[in-house]
Amino acid sequence: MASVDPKYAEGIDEAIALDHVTAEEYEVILKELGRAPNIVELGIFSVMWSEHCSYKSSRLHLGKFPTTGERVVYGPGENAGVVDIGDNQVAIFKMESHNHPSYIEPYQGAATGVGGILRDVFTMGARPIALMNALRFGDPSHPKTRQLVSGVVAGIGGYGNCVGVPTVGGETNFDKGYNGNILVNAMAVGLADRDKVFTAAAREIGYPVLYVGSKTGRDGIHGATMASAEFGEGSEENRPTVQVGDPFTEKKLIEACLELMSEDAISSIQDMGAAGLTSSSVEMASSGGVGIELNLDHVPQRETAMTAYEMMLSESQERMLMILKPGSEHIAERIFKKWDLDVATIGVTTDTKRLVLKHKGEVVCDLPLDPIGDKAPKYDRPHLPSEVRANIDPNRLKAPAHLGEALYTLMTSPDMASKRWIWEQYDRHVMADTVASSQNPADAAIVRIHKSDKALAITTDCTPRYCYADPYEGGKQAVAEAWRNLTAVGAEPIAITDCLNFGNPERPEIMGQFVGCIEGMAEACRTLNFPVVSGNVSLYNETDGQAIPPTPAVGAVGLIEQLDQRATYGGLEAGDVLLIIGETHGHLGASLYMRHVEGDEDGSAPPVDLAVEKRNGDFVRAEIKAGRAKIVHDLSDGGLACGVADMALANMIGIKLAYNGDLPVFAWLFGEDQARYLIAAKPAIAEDIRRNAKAAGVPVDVLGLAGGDAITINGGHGLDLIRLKTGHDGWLPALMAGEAAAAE
Amino acid sequence: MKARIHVFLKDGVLDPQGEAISGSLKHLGFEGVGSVRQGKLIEVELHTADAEAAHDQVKAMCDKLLANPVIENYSIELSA
Amino acid sequence: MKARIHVFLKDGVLDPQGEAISGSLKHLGFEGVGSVRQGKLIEVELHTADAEAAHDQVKAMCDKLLANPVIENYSIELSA
Amino acid sequence: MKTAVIVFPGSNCDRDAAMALEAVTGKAPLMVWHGDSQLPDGLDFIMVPGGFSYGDYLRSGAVASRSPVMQDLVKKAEAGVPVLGVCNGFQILTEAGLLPGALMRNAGLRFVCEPAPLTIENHNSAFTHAYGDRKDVVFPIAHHDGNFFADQATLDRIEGEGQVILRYRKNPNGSMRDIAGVSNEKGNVLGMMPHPERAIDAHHGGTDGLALFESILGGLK
Ligand SMILES: Nc1ncnc2c1ncn2[C@@H]1O[C@H](COP(=O)(O)OP(=O)(O)O)[C@@H](O)[C@H]1O
Ligand SMILES: [Mg+2]
Repeated sequence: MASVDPKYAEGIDEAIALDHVTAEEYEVILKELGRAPNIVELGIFSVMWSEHCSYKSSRLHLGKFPTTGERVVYGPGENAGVVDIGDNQVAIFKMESHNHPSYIEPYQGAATGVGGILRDVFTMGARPIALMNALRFGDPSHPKTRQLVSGVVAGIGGYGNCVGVPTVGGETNFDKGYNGNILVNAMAVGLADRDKVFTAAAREIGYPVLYVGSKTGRDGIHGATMASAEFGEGSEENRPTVQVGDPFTEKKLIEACLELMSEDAISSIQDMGAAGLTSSSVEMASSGGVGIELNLDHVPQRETAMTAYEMMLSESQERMLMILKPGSEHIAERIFKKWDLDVATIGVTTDTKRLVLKHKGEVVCDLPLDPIGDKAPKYDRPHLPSEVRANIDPNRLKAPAHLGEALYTLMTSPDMASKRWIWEQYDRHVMADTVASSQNPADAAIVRIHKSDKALAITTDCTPRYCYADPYEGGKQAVAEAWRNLTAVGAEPIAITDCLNFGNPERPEIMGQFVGCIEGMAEACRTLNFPVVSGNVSLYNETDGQAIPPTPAVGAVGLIEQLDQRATYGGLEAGDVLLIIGETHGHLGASLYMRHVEGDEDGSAPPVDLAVEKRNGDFVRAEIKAGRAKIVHDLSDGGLACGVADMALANMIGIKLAYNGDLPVFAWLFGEDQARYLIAAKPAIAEDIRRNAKAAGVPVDVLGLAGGDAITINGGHGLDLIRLKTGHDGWLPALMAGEAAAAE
Repeated sequence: MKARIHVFLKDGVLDPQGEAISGSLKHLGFEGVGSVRQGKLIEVELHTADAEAAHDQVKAMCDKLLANPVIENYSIELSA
Repeated sequence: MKARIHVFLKDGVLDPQGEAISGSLKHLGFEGVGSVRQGKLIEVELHTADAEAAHDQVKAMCDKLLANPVIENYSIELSA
Repeated sequence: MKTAVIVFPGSNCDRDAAMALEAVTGKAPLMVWHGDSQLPDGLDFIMVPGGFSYGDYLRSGAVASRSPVMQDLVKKAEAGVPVLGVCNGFQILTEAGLLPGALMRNAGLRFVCEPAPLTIENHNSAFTHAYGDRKDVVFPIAHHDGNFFADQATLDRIEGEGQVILRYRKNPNGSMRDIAGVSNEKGNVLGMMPHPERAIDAHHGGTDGLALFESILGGLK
């Protein structure tokens, strides 16, 4: 064992407290090392064993996801998931949370979240082509909500717009359950040639280790452990240094890395994300089974007198670590100098399987790498299944006096109202390949694959109401809705990424939500042949004992082989016939109708029959591919009535609905039964589709006709479209109107 | 009275603007330029003549709106 | 030496940022607030001790880069 | 025909610009790096693309306008080579003094991305003659600093000289007199906030941008 100067062993007790290593974990470290760690070493263990890096509470359950499939090239374990899309190309994507930092400093927290997820994608050799964002805020009337919305949205736009990657879609919910913990989940999608994908594992010995990008400062030290802690009274005052993002440097980093990747110079590469230099060097060496030695004197530094501890734990943004093929240093230097970025050889790979750090002529860390990974804590935390809620019997509810007014209430509610105020701040068109984004009436964003006739369809989905009512069904539903949204534009669903946002896993009921959601998601992924290829877990989203609703956000990617074989829900004309695919049972439990009209969040989540989901979706996709179904919309929040209203608003054409079945009309209108789609077509084509559905054993009904300037139900209950549009478009701008421009 | 408020990034917080300006000054041939930091300057007109009250009021404005305490510091100058 | 440069929008150039700040100060309940103008504050470290030379150099920096004469005025303060 | 697109660190519409030029001329433009002190000889057209050169730090376009290649670009523009600046390119050209006015923070203080309905104000310009007598077009906009400012005398002068080429039909950013695009006195340099290169292909949702490129490039053939 190399000698470690005893002076680094001072103050260990404080360090334990500071570093969030438990007493038991400290015992394991002592046993593995056969000595006390010094403070640098302890800092490394503490971040590597934090929830954020080690997934100690979640690992056991993440194994339940199916992660392989015909198109999967790399699943979880790499920086991002990689799927084959034909023609020697791959799509590379991942979603990540930046919840805690965004609550503390909304602009920079959200901005650096976008920066981080972009690096995960271009690290693997992909040019990023699209960004998505899934946002959850607290009650609209909560005093902090407006400022958080405006800061987060400006931060996402500020970063994504500047790096020049279009932000093409997302979702936004408001719920008092997020008052103390907002969720900011960002997803990036990139494109690479299949034979030019880069991975992180360092397998060769004696290769130079290169640091590129921004200089290291004292930013966000211990961000990874912060992301693994609950907020409490006073944490707003006790603010850690936050990281500031620099999208301009990121843009240069993307171009420089892609330029270097086109040369035969890089052996492996990894971005410096949470726990910066520590996690990148440890992960590169351990996954390739080699050792690594770094000389911290060579690390480009922004501040003076930085200690080894600070350098290893800094979370300065826009930095990458790469292992070069020997002799290619000059190529890297030329390219990074051209882009005016720092570049330095800071170490070498070794055959010791140890992490050795030198600083000012001394060895400040000498750790065996295996125990950092192998001995990382892995907990089987106790979990309590959530209580099953009873279903809601619509016959026991009072029908609303005016169905059109009830529809107006839902369409102008926080979750359903237009999010234009948000997405208008995102550049959706840069790169000139956006075919459908938030501004278009489409269930998924569509981004053309450059210089081709193919496209990727992208969506993010999760309905936290359902996950709270029933984690298992809610988990299934999140995956099924993503699959349905891809299907509704005509795409073949390929795979998903996820962001599992939950409360404190040390509480059995929270752990129960976590396990329930994962098992539901896994079941849906299996049945729908929709593997999980990357993802992220964010726990401890809890303030003063109040946990967020379980929110397993799903980001999904599908392939459109021929751009002219796609559907949107624009292009509706008077006289078109509306069909509904799938069965309507009037399921009102956990629905938006219950929340906004009955003022009651009760009832069971709508069950998802995955076999039916698959059958109905496969049918709809085939009709789109055959060119018959061109106007398609999936049904989700707010049920059939809200889906119809979306379509009417997108085209500013009224729709006349007719129903004479057995359900109370309001249950028929607002029930949130799953596996359903709306299709509109000219009468003759609608008739063909109806016949095909019947023949395929797929439930189908005629809902009504397009025409007029209102939505009507059985000839009455009219809801004027202009009024609906004013209310639907106006809700968010009215909320934000009082918000001043102090965000910048 | 008039209040002049200087808002600066705290030491240690990355200032990419300052860095870009310093780079450009060097490119333009200015020599002997060290670090550059960019901040905000806000001038507020106040309808009061009481300096002490004005100072308290402006301080409250900074804490509530004008500066972001997570990353910024500020200083206040008053003039008649 | 250190140069402190204040860059302000010229009179007559609309300052939407200043107006927004003034609006939200009022919204936050601050009373007696008149007009608000927002400008930039740029601090440049200079490796020279000669105040006159420094002033000339900084003036050149402002004319060449730091201020846009179509819309902005500037003032310079030097300190040791 | 020889065309060029200037690339600054932080440009992000350079590829879009190149695609548009190639679509219209059949030939890929030269991509010229900002650090080059000279532009290639014999250029028929130069495009300064959109993006966030130098992160928009200090003022949008300010730092880029002082880069080596711009000195040469100014010379070429003065010698009559047609130059188009879009979005950040417009900001760079005003900062370089090739075009009147300045582009300030949007009056709403937020970034705004939307399809913008525009009116072509001058049908005789080198950049618009191919529109015939068509007045109304829609190009996407996507910017934070597109609020065009000039003093009243300048505004009156450029209006009088026919230098106002494009106007917003619904002002998105507070621009004076709804100005969306202006040319220099000679008419060979055009700056505009809207993105014609994002409206050249049916998948963009419209092809109104094509005629702008055809005007300037067709005239050169
Ligand atoms: N945060 C956001 N960023 C970008 N687009 C958003 C965001 N929130 C909502 N949108 C857009 O608003 C539209 C409606 O969203 P949503 O109701 O969640 O769609 P769906 O129910 O079809 O999944 C979509 O086009 C979506 O992309
Ligand atoms: Mg949908």
